[in-house]
Amino acid sequence: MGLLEHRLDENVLTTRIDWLINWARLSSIWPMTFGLACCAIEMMAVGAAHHDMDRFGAGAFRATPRQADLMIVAGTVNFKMAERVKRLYEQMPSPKYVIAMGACATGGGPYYKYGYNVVKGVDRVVPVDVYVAGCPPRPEALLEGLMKLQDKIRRSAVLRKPGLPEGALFVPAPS
Amino acid sequence: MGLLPAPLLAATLLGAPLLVAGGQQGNFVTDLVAKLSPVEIPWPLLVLIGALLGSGFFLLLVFITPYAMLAIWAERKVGGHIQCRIGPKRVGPFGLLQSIADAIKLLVKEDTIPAGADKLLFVFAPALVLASAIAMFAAVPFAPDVWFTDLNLGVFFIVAISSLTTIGVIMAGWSSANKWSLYGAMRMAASVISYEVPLGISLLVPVLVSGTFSLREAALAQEGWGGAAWYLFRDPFVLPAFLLFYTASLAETKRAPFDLPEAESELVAGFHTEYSGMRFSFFFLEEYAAMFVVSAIGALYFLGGWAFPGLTPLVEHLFGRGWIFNAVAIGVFSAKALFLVFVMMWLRWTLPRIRIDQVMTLGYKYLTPLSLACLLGAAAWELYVVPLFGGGG
Amino acid sequence: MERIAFALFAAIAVGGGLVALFHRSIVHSAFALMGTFLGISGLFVLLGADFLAVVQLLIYVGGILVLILFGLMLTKPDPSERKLRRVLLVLAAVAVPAAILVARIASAARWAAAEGPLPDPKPAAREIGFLFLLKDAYLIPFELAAFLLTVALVGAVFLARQPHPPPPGGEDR
Amino acid sequence: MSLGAYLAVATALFVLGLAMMIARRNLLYVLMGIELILNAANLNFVAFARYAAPAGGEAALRGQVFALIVILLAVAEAAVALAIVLHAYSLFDTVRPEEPDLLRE
Repeated sequence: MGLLEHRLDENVLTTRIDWLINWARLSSIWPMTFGLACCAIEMMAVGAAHHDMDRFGAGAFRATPRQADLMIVAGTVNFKMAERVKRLYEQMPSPKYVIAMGACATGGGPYYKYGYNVVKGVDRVVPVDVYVAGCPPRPEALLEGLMKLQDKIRRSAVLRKPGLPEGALFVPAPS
Repeated sequence: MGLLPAPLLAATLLGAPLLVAGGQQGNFVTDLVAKLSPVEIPWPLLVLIGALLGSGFFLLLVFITPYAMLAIWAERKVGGHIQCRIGPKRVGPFGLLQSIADAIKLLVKEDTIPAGADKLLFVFAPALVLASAIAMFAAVPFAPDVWFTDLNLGVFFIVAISSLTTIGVIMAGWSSANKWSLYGAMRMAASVISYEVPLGISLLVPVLVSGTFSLREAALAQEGWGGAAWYLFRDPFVLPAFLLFYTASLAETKRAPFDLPEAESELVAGFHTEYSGMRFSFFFLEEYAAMFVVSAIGALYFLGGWAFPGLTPLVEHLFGRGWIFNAVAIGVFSAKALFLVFVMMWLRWTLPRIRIDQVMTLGYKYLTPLSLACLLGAAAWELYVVPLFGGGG
Repeated sequence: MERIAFALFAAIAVGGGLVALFHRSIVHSAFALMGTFLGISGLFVLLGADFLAVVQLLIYVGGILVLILFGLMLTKPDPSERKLRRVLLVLAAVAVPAAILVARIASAARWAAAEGPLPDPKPAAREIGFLFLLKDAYLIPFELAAFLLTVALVGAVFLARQPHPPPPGGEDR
Repeated sequence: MSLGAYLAVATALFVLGLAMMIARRNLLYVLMGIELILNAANLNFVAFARYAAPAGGEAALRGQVFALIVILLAVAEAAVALAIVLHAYSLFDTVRPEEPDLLRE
């Protein structure tokens, strides 16, 4: 999409094409097989029978970053691991999305104060689209994070000139 | 442009058989070109046009892509239900539009070529793989009068063309400049070389029985009121030959439990690790096209082709062998082939992947001798037992 | 039309051979050889040898080329071995005499070759099968070929499976 | 097409194969050159058979039968040659054809 991206004014044609492309993207978010810590267990639960992420077309876990659209950073990011996370993110072809799952990935979590080895939030390494709170989050929370991501994709501009930049979205922890 | 070489290559591959087999009767594509053209085109030119321009695109657009999309949706749905899930359901009714969404997404996704990759081969490999899939598809007859090219060497041609896929896979694995890709490619080469032997030998059993390589003629020979004319029931050696063929074809099409070339727990994604977007979808397309082609061979050569006990003879009796019969034949044949495809999916979601040495052991120590025994047995049966019943080839 | 097809296949075959001869990387050479095999397969089709064309595809592309690629992956190639000068010299040294020889033969010999458009060829697979199995035709070469293949298979397995002995004449090398 | 055209293609392939065998310093190139030469010979066989007996029949198939047997020989040759190349590589750690020269000493 390189040549046309963000070059065209808004009219019926571009909005419809944008709608189609966005629909395709949000309907088939292939996540990367990638788990760091205890949150990964909950992520697996989202893929498994009870919650079934595949209902939204997001169940095709790809082992290689080249074919993935979504990186779910599920767990504590060590400094040692951060390099790898960044490399994997850079290996993904755009458009690519990141969900920071759980307290550790969002902001260091319980390791915030004394965890000398923990990155205080994966957004210091890669740009994050959706933060999901919880320690670890319930599978439902990750599902809502996925839907928030779908909302975000739905509103993004592909051929149109982009509007205001959108901030990251946030799934609050259940009170 | 990764898309450009595919049709060119497919045209070359397809051109050769069509030039010969088109014969004076022409085929699907040439007929279409002749009908659409305002001026009369001389026949040889027509065949060339049909071969060079039409077939590749036509097959790709009208047959392979929709079929592969449906099969991918079915794969996810079948997998879901086997795992007590639901599978895609939000994208369109029953998630039917899932594959379309996937395809559009892959089309507009960034197309990466790794810095260390061999650019030329990296771009050429998926095209080669896709072209061989198209060429394989071209030799499959769908009904007595619906086919692209009725080769008198049909099944032999398909087996030969499927070896081009291997070359494409090795090319992909080598040019990616990635060890896992190379490992996957070499595993693919090893397993294909070893499984081509039992595949070919077990296919020789129905060839021996029918006396022809042509898939269409073999299917025509199996028509009849009951299912008794099916080669599967002809003698006690065809059923094991069918099972051997099916097992070997699983390895040929890189399906579980033989999907070592893309084992994600060991090799990231095998030979297509570095492929993204459209090029990756070419490999996907090829896999599903190959699944359909081997299932079609199984259906046509072992399971009676488009004959179904009671149904097709009835239709023939009522309406003759017109287009109604052909339509029913397409339906019956597709149902059989798609059932075999479904069994492939069923096996994939049920069986664990086996190790590469187990794959080799199975191929060389068990499948090859067994298929040889089947071939010998079938030959002996035709020679000594069939004359007892007064039959004859 | 046959002319176009011939030109296409001949170009693929000879072009593939040229690339295979001149390319710096041996893997590229092997893949270019695939073009040659495909082109020759097409030429066989034009010559009416459809069975042979498919056999060519199956054996050369699916068998021998994969074997060669296997060999390439298992050995360490020497990327600096291609000397363009040497290749060109050898090519000239081989091509010029060959061209002269062929031209002289072509001008001198009078063989009973048909000219002009030939009748359409007939499918050959069944006839070849009969030829191979009839006693007074090619049964003995056929059996010998089968025997040879068995021997070659056993020999190749034997060569490949031998545990590697220390290099003969060990220390003084 | 005339017979000459096929012969020209076959000659070109033969020359390329021979040059490849001589000029490139790798045992696998030698193997590839042999395959090219065999292919050129096959093309000649089939072309001559086709043009000598255009009407078909046993004479027209003789060339094809010859070519088939050549292909069979090529298979056997490739399998054994590859085994030898791999063995030589494991013994001498090189694929250059001129380096294994133990018999010379």
